[in-house]
Amino acid sequence: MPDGSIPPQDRPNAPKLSLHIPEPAGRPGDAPDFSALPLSPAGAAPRPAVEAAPRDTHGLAYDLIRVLDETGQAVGPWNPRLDPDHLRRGLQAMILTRAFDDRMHRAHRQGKTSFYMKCTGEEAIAIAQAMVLTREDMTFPTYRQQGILIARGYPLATMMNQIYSNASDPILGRQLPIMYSSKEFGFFTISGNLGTQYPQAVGWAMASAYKGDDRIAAAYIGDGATAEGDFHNALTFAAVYRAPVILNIVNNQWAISTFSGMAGGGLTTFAAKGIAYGLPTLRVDGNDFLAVTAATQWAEQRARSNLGATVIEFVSYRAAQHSTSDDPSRYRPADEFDNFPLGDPIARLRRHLTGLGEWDDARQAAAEADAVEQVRAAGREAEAVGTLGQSRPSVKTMFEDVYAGDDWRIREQRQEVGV
Amino acid sequence: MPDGSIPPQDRPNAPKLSLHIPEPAGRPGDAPDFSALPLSPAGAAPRPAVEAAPRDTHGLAYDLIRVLDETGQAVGPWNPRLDPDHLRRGLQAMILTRAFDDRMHRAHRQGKTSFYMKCTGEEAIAIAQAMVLTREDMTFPTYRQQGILIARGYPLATMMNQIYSNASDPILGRQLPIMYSSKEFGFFTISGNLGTQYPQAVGWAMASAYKGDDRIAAAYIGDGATAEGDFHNALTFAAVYRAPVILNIVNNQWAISTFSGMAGGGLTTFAAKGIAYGLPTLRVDGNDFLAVTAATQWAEQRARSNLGATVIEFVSYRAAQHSTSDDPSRYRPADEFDNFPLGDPIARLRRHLTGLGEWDDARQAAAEADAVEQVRAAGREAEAVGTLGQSRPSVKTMFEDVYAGDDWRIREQRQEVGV
Amino acid sequence: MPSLNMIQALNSAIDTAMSADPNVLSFGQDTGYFGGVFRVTDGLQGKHGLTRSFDAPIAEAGIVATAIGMAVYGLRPCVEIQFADYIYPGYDQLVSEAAKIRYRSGGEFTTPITVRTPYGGGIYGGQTHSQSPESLFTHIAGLKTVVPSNPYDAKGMLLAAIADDDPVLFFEPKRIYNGPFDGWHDRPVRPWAGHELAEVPEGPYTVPLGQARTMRQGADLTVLAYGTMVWVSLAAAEEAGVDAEVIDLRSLVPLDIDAIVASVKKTGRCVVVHEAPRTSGYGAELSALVQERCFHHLEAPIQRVTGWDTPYPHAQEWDYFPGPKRVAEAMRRAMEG
Amino acid sequence: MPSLNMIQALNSAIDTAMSADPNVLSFGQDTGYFGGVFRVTDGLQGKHGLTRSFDAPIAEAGIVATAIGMAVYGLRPCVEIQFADYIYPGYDQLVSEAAKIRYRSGGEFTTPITVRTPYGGGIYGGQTHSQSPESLFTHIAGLKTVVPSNPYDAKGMLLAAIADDDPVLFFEPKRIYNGPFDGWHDRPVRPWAGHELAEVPEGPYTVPLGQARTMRQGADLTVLAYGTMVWVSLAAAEEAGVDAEVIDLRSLVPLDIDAIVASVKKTGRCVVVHEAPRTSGYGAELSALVQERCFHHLEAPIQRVTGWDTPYPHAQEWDYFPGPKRVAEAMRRAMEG
Ligand SMILES: Cc1ncc(C[n+]2csc(CCOP(=O)(O)OP(=O)(O)O)c2C)c(N)n1
Ligand SMILES: Cc1ncc(C[n+]2csc(CCOP(=O)(O)OP(=O)(O)O)c2C)c(N)n1
Ligand SMILES: [Mg+2]
Ligand SMILES: [Mg+2]
Repeated sequence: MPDGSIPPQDRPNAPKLSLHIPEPAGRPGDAPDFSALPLSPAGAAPRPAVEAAPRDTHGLAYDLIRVLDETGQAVGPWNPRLDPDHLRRGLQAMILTRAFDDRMHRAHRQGKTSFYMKCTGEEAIAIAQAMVLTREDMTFPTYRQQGILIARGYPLATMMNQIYSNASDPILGRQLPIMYSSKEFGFFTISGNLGTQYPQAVGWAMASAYKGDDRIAAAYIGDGATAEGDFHNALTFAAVYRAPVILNIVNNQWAISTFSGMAGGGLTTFAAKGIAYGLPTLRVDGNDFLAVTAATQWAEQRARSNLGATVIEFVSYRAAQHSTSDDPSRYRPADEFDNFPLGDPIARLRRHLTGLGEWDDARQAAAEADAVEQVRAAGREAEAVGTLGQSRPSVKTMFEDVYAGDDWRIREQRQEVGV
Repeated sequence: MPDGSIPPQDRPNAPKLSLHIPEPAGRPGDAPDFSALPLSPAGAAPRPAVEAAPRDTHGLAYDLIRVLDETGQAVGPWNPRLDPDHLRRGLQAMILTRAFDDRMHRAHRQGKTSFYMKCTGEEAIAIAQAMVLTREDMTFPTYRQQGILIARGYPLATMMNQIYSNASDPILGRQLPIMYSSKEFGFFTISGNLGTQYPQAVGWAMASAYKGDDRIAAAYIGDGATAEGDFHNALTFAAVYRAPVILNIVNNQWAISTFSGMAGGGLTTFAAKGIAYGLPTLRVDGNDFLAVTAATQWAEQRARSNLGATVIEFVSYRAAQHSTSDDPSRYRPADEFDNFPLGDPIARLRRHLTGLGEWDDARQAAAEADAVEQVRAAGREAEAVGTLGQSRPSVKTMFEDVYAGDDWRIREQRQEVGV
Repeated sequence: MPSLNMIQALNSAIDTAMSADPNVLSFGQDTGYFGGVFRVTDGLQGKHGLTRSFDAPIAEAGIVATAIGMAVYGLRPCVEIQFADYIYPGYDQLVSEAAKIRYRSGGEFTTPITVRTPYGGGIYGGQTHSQSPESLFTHIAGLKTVVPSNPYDAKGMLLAAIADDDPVLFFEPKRIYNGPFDGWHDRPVRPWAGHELAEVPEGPYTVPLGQARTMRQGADLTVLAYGTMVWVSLAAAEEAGVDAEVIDLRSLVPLDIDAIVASVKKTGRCVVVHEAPRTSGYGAELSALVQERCFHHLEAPIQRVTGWDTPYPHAQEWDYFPGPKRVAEAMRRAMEG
Repeated sequence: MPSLNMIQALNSAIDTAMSADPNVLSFGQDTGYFGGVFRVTDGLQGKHGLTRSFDAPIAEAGIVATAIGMAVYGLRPCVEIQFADYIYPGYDQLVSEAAKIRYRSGGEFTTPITVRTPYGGGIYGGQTHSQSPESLFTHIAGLKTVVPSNPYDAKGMLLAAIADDDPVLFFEPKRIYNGPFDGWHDRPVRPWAGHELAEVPEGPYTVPLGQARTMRQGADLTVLAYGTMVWVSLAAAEEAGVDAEVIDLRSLVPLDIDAIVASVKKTGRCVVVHEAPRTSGYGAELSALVQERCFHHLEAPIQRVTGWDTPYPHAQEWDYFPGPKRVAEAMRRAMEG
């Protein structure tokens, strides 16, 4: 059979290819530039019925659902009309989370722990979601959703015990600090491996549906980690089996030193990923407590009504360093957060509540002082048990929970250690 | 912090969830039903400029690019206006491929080989593409693109030697039948592992761009295998690094006994996957030689002009059993192929050429006879070397090519066998 | 008692588990309506319904991951990986997640999943339908790895695996699905019918994971084998005319170390047999354990008979597959050594 | 000659390879502008340009797969997996593809990739920043697996790996990036500066893969170690007061079997040390090989000192990490044996 193609020698003028490597808008020393980030004015994005066909939501993958406008007023069809109490509780949880982060970050510098990760600037996402979902719903968080535990009233001292790997650490010093786990609080054991929890959440939700339960799951993944195969698996299975799960993508613009464009963020939105699977998609201002709440309620209702999964991209910004091992001044403009067009979630909710006449500077100061005091009290409690190295679960526990039952290898090894 | 959610006891009327398991439109005994397959009339889909922004192509993920209409005429903006010679060569390659498949399928029944897989009904895809691309471009095929080798004039007897794992098998009896490999013919070694070749093709294309070459890559994947993480990896890397690669999805409706809905096909199109990555997307009638050619030319031009990757879904139908180990009468309606709305690619191209006055029944009969004769001659040649078990590469070769150089373990093991 | 082949025995195990426990479900590629490419799940969808036995997308990682999520919820999923050669995309979920969730959560979350997968050679499957990756799982603390060699054990061990509170890799030696193939590939193959180990009780019973079975008592040397190699080893003992004690390990992790040590201390010689490539195969672990625990009883070096350190070939299948000749040869070496 | 730590030596190796061969390129998560979380690729983007040292999406499978495609084209990609604990998503591409492409294509297509990855414990990294998965690669025919233990070897072996025509897994013992940590975690840590193995030539040179290095001559027993455990073993020899011959394997596959056999035949005793869990760790293979080849020379059972068969803990790091005390203990056992 003849080959119908034109050999290279017959197309000498073919252009030379070149490899494209995407780069962020700015590096250290440059001015922050968010002009490539698609935004919408508050109130502009339409709100489809919860029963809408997924395809009818796909425009929302390119819009940005926002409720709080520049002046702090709640506007548009996504306004969740929350009562001031709910808002205040949300604000307090955010303030407390930030105070906790600050304290533990300092604790790392003081040598009390080996590692810490803050969620500064991203507090609204975990906290608003936790306040929509019930504690019986299972969340499958990354390391940046400590706000879920805090919103659900998990003891701060227990979080610190985990961070200190001390004798009261509920997970017995087995994991890196901040890798919390609490079945009671609907908080799945955090994995150090990115993305793995995402399809697990889908399986959990499938199981809930299989059992005729009414509980749903919520999963979290960072912009960077959407590139993992597990992300794809999660969305495929969620769509095919119509799993009652909320698939959250927390786009905080950075993955350690790598900008979100390296995961494809510059080419389209992360919310648009959902389109590939025929899933409904929302793109939401993640620093707008009201917008996060409204989008979560929409997705939650879909899931609970057996309509299956929703993909939500929360647009936010990682204000702090990636972790205590990181130094962002080496790879991004110093003042990006100050210039981030979606601002700070705490400041924005505070302004909104203040505008409603439900908050003022004195209450803010009191809330901040109260948060610091709560954290301090928890710190005293945890440090009384001990910080890293001063106190730890018994060495014997290292050999437990590998299997449900006994294993002669582990028994012998334990005996070798003499514990 | 208080938990703001409604506990289950306070929502006793919450609906019970249930698990959804998708099912195909028909099972054995049912009438074939393709009503869920989105179709467009020939000529209806618009043809964006090759330079179009990816987003401007996304509507095409839901249309179906077709050129040949019901009467066999070429219509619409995607008409590639091929000269009759090209069309005749394409038709002959398709006829030859089908004859080859039939012969080798019989050879399996005769015990001459352990395994065989046909591409019946899907010939147009591989062959039309191979005739657009050059032999220097690298294809990364699945086991259903034997048409590429045949269109490029690879010796049929060599294919058979591989199928027979005989002493003349160019890959030394190391792989399952039909897992061809030919660097010279731009045909990457087929893997038994689904999907793995897809991101490899992207890497190859990145390398071509890195070197300032002008060669591009083309990769193939089945509808079922799009669910693998490797599919996601391929599209992410292709989009991010703007790799000059054509990412073909061959949607032949089935993955062994599993209908395409289990990979998400019922919820949206496979072409829509590309939208998630901001890649341009085309959905094409895979049984329309002209449409396949036109879409491939469009994607090829994009790739060669440094505009990056294109995702193309080819809608087709797997007319034969999955492989010689399979029996489709156990899981799908018997006469689906006869009722497939996009017909048979050979019949359709034949009708078109006949309509142009460039083909007739006599030429068809002659082409068929010629194909059978070519296959027979190749069969004689290959069988003279030997069929499976009668002839094989020396046992010594089993120990070669594990590494480039010598390895004492393998040397000792070879000596243990005494070869 | 009915005589079942291994496929029927496995089918009966899943059926029995599903009948007894509504939390047991089965899924995998082509395992639903069609009943699996090897027919192990045949009829289960019809009997137990669409949501309890269904097809899965072609994404091994997704299958394992969703099974983990289900297990965390409280179910006991039994999933199929179509061929063990295709388990690697799911490797991360098994190694990083299933194996570690109990540990890392302080025992709060657990993952009682069973991952069934046909493995091994002898079917002219070429390099992607013949692999034996079991040792790659034995290295992972938190996973159990088991391999039945006959219908009776297949059912009893699969029921034990599904009931087990830990993740279990259940490797099915596909070459002996239909009969106890002994590696003499040019001789007629016996079916299971009539074999005493094919007498499979209809109801529930378990074969505890971690107990080896002595297939043949012997005084000369100890053979450690599993899967198809059990039958090959028995044939080899005959071929070599050696009074071998052939131990079917059945479970690699947990391993029945006591049975092994007792036998080797008795015989003073040991041959380890598996299909997987030699380097870092499970035979290495067995050899290390035996020499650690029976050093002063050993009269000859422990012999390993294994697949070669090459990919699994197609044309040269019978030169790669460790057959009775090679095992017999090793027995003779062990007797001399 | 400048004194470099391992990070600088590795950086110099990649820089040297990129300078010499335009087909060499480097990519991985955070390896471009930032230069890698351990700074191994620091400065390479600035020096060699954006297309030769760049960041990758967080998809280990994609990184390995695209590297394979590039290698098939004719390049020599050197990629980084940020932590060895995260290599598993790329395991399928390494095992099913990189390892087998040469073989399955009859030698026509080849995959000369180098996969660098920091591994091992001792940095309070918890279970996902401390693992030692090397043995999982040694089982795979077609892959090479190497582990340097000092700056000189790091550079020479990385240059050899990049020049190698086969896929090479290059495990970097991150605990000794900055100094030859000997496991005495409560004593001050020495930096590499001034160490004779930190004298790293500026230009190109290679340390051939497959050659062990005897770090200490000795008559009493042979220690087989690699990575951080080389330094731990040297400290242990001192601690135990045993005249140990400490062999740094450097390369696990290909293995310098001759050096091992010669030493064990001389000493008659052997201790194998690694950080990975014991069961099916590479120590099993080493133990099996030694007893197969030195059976009649062995005066005591081969001892394995390894990580425990548990996940890697955080709080109990120093009870898990095989330190000089445990190695010394094993040496004493081997001497008594
Ligand atoms: C499988 C895997 N690969 C790599 C890493 C190393 N790593 C830890 S966090 C991180 C960046 C994650 O970025 P993103 O997903 O955007 O989440 P963010 O940290 O911004 O919340 C990387 C690469 C890992 N933990 N797991
Ligand atoms: C990783 C992997 N998983 C499973 C299989 C088994 N398998 C072989 S072909 C096939 C179906 C593939 O369907 P599709 O991708 O639609 O391609 P088609 O056969 O229809 O051309 C399956 C599941 C495999 N080869 N590789
Ligand atoms: Mg991020
Ligand atoms: Mg298909």
